[in-house]
Amino acid sequence: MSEQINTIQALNWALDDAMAADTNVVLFGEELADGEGGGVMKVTAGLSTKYGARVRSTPISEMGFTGAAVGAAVAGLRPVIEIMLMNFVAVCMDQITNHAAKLRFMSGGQTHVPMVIRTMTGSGFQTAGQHSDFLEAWFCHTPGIKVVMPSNPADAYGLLRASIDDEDPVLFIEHFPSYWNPGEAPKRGVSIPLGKARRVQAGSDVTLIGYSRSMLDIPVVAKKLEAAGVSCEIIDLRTVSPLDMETILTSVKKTGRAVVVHEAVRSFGVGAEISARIHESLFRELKAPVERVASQDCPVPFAKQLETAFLYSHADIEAAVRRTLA
Amino acid sequence: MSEQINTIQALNWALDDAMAADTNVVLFGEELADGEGGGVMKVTAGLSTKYGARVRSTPISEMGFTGAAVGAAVAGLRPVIEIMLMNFVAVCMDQITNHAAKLRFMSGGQTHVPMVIRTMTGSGFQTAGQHSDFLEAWFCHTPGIKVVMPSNPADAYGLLRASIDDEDPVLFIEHFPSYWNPGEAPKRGVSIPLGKARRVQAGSDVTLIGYSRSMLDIPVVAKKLEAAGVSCEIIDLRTVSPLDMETILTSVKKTGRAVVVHEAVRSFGVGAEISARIHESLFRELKAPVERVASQDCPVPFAKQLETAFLYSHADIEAAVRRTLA
Amino acid sequence: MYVDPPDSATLLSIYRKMVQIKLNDDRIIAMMKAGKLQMPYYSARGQECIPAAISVLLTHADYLVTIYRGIHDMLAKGVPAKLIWAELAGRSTGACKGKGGPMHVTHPESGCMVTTGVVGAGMPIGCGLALAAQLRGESRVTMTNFGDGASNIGAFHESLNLASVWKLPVIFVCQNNRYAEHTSLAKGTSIERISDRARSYNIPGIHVDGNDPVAVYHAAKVAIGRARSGGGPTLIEAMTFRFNGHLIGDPGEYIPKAEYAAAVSADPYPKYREWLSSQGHASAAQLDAVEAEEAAALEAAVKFAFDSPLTDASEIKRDVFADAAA
Amino acid sequence: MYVDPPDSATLLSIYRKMVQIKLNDDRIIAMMKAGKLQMPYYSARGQECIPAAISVLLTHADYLVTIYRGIHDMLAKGVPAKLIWAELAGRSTGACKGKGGPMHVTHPESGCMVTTGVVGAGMPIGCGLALAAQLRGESRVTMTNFGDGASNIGAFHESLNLASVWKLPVIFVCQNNRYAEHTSLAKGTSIERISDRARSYNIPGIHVDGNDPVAVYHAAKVAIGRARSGGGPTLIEAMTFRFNGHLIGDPGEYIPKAEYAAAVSADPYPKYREWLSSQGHASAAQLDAVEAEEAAALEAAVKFAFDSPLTDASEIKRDVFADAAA
Ligand SMILES: Cc1ncc(C[n+]2csc(CCOP(=O)(O)OP(=O)(O)O)c2C)c(N)n1
Ligand SMILES: Cc1ncc(C[n+]2csc(CCOP(=O)(O)OP(=O)(O)O)c2C)c(N)n1
Ligand SMILES: [Mg+2]
Ligand SMILES: [Mg+2]
Repeated sequence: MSEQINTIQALNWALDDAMAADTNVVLFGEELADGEGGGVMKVTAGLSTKYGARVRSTPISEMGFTGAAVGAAVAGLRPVIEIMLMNFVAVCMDQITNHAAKLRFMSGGQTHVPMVIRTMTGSGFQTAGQHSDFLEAWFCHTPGIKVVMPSNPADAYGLLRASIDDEDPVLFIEHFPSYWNPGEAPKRGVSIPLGKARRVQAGSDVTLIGYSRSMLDIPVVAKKLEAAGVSCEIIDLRTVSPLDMETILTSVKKTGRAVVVHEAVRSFGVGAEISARIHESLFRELKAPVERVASQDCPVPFAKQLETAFLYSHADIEAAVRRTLA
Repeated sequence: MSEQINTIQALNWALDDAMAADTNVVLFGEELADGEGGGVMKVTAGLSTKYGARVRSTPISEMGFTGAAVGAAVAGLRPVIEIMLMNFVAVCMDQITNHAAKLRFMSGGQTHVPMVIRTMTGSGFQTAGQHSDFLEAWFCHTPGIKVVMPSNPADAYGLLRASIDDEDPVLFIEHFPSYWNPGEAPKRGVSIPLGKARRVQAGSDVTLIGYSRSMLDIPVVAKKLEAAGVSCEIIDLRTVSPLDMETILTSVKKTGRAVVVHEAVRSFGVGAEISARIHESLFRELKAPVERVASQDCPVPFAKQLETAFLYSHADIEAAVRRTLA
Repeated sequence: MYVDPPDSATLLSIYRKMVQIKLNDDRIIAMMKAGKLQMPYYSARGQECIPAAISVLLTHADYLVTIYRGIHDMLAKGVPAKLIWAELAGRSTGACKGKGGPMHVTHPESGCMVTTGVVGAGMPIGCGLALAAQLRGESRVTMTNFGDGASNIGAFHESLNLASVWKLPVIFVCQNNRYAEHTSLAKGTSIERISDRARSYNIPGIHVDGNDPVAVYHAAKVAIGRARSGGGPTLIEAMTFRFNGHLIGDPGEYIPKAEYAAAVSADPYPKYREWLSSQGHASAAQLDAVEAEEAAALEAAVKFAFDSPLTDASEIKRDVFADAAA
Repeated sequence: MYVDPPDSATLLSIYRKMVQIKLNDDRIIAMMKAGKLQMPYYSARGQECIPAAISVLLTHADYLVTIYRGIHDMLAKGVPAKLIWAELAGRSTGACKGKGGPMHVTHPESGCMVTTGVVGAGMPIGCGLALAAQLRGESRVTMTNFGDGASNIGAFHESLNLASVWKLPVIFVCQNNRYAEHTSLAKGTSIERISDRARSYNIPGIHVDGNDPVAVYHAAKVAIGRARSGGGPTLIEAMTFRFNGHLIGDPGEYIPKAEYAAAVSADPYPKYREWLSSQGHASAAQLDAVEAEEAAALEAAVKFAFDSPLTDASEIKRDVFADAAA
């Protein structure tokens, strides 16, 4: 078995390598510097000691420091900022959606905003309604910003490197409940291109499409289904916006069936766009309607048993696959 | 012809009648009081003179006054606030999505937030990238808040009355470029129930689904198609979330074809959810994939010719219908 | 310290609240360590006397808005401990039926209206509760609590300005424990005394030793009196310390050892007990009795919680909207 | 007034900028009335001397962030008038190819980095531009302009705090024209002098007569000198008035007649001309020449714009991302 590391380590490597490679890369966010512990999850541990003033802890001012990242990016730096948890993007949406995402277009291409917004989220730790949401759909619906969502340590490394190198703003969404899961170590220095999905596993009966947390669940269910004679093709989107429709459609054209799985609530989520596009492109080829598996349409509840009921289950994925085969 | 009024008048009546009917109704927002002109578009003209301190102009503090509305609603008032233009919701998302939408659930039903957020938007006046966006999809993807989008003066009246009477937060999105268009006057005192779409016209070949601005365009195209022998059924959603799937599915079951039209950008928009749901429910009955007609995936440009190119055209709607018939 | 104390009965009421808060906190941490409770828990050990001293001046009719670090505030205000315990344990008898958890405990009967996990977000909401009281001519006041770090976020600014312009009966209580997560006051906050920021809004700012319940009592009395009599808002900054880090599990490496030791030696809890008895406000026997009573009450609360049934998973379908299906 | 003036050449440079701004403003309004330009236009007539006096202290290397009411700031900073005119006219030769419009004019060559239509949003961005300069050891400063109303929004607070904590080389210039849309200073702002808010951030605040170019010049000189030498940020409040309402079409009913008359009689434009000649800083002939030159330059700019081709509709596909298809 190859070297195993976790996502925290992978992200730390990516930031470290990016800062070493390009002095324009700067980091800021709450608690990021070593004096403040190197990040609440230690993702940035050691970096301020190594890179000095290029790594800064900020006041609790998401609007202020997100806007500062926009300005710094316009001036040619490559800021990588951290919004501690995804729900807090709600206090600084304006800088992200009205500014970062639009300045290239509104300036007619004279300026651009090569910044990365790292943020974390996910249910499972009973952090309840204001600390668990997946809100990627908001940003996918915002032209001018890319949305990247890795599902394992190696992808976290390669996608973060590519995001930092990208000439446009990237929202980089990490699933923190799996931060400590070990996975294959990345090859340092190698980026994974944005906008390209990864076919994780080939199969012939149905295409399972996921990203971030759902890539922890899909392979488990696929294995079970495999044993029952159902051959699953698995696609990890990696970049959620813009969508890699070529990879998706090539697969679904072959299997004739698709199930999309995400942790975000179902209604008006990313699954809807993927479903709509597949139907639009492969209406005649589909053997069954595209299925969506997602969380319940409610805020994330606190109590463990409720939190579990909120999130889709493996049984939900399996049932969806079976519906496509019926 | 019955009495004709415009949407500004209709909204003013709705607010006036609601305030007269229930002393808990209070209004605040920038420039709403008569000393400040009764609203930038005069929607609230005369109301502060009539109702005194229940109508207040605020500082430019959307986070502050939206949060104040949340608190006032928790205390039992029924605040109706105005966010001057929809893009500015980005500075106060947290109060809307993390608080207004969630407090009922997070408190286990002990409190609730009967507030209405009125806001305006729409391209056509060359207000460019930060003053024209339709962002309803963000809120549709947020459990706990309803999204209401009237398309004519009478609906504006009846839906606003119902929104104010609703026990939960409602985002009420007005299309200001058509504020001055005359339409049939509402019957004062009569609400239009939330969550129910309106079948505007019966037809047999295809179902055209729209809301807000697209209801200005759909009937024009339908008339043209009618002349060419295509019978269109038209549905005005009125409430965009929660969706009235019963009305939509009943219609599409009959016609076997559907086209959704909205001004918001196409990708990850409301049209995706409607398309996904129709396919999920009526996969075998559909004669063609559901079509989506929407704006281009870019920020709203300034120059007239670009703004026109950004928005869908009547020809786009017609072409989509013809594709479903092909 | 302890200058111009109120009557002994009041002093003893304050002590009783401090005892209750401390015992509950100790017990929650013990239960977490024993694996009986799982959650992110932000202990307020060290900050007890602030809400204890303020709350003896309030009734259940007065409103409270607090934060994730708020169980001390809730208990002081009168939220029954058993409802909090059942909430933490995810029981159907919990204040919020287990849907909110520690960061969102709500109990309108005792005036605990909103608890938020978003830094700063409670302040605008507090303005709204105060606005409701003002418009209805009620004499109740609203206390809205937050930390030192929260004084750097936009919502603080907008709220204090709005409260001043509208002369709202709200008291902003900054419990300055010198750290915001791992960030020291000096690193995130550009001014030495947060109470001095009141000047920017033309309202009174009071700086008080939060380890001195008598001083806090007097500061609160002035502010509450002003609010009740229509004099508008006040900002109170109470200097304090939190002994158990940001949340349970935080080793507190970022706190200089000497600073921590000095804070512990200034622990207001044992100091106040000693003073009460040395000054003859209460006999040792009386104080022992208070402690025994509160310990017994705590046991009853814990027993109530763990004897209650877990909230049923179907609850996730309820309380999203008023009319949600059961 | 006019105390301790700089040399005549500088005084004349300021005058030239004032002339240019005024002529451009007059002409834009005339073209709108003639139906040759269509847009929301926020005239800065009355505020000319603020950016005129500041800009003579800056070079193109210094950064500017301004707002929708910002064409005076841009011209003073050196954005070529012809690029602005072509932008307003939606031409391919416009500064932003017609994609931004008046609210988003950008021209990095002259240091005009970002123009925003969202109140307050420019301030955090200004911090970021200043941060880039600081990290790179450059001596350039960032001017970030906004209005009196903007001092009540959260972004103001977060920016000033962040700039102070990080000692950023940024100057916050509040052009206090006494109104925010239709809301008077007293109605929305809880403090008399916005410059006094600087104390909350432990930075200098300067209150200056914005009708006195010499006073503005001196205030800016101090602030710019401080920023360039690593002394950190300054807040400047320059008192002024806007004669043409909030935007063209605003009848200004909310402005007391006496206040308006007093402001017009204090119009800095004719006053400054008179003073220049009466004090012998320039002869009437010299001033006439400046006016004639600027009038001719304006004609050339207008001609350039209207002789240029309209931006092609295909431009909406470009500049969304770096790699957008042409
Ligand atoms: C808008 C927002 N940003 C960041 C956080 C993460 N966070 C939770 S508590 C906290 C520190 C708050 O410090 P302070 O206001 O001093 O309160 P204390 O925790 O010390 O009581 C932070 C940054 C949050 N909850 N909300
Ligand atoms: C966040 C936000 N809220 C509201 C508006 C609408 N709006 C545009 S200009 C303006 C008034 C701003 O006043 P001030 O800051 O004094 O600047 P001035 O226009 O007087 O130059 C308002 C409320 C906006 N653009 N952004
Ligand atoms: Mg603190
Ligand atoms: Mg102004």
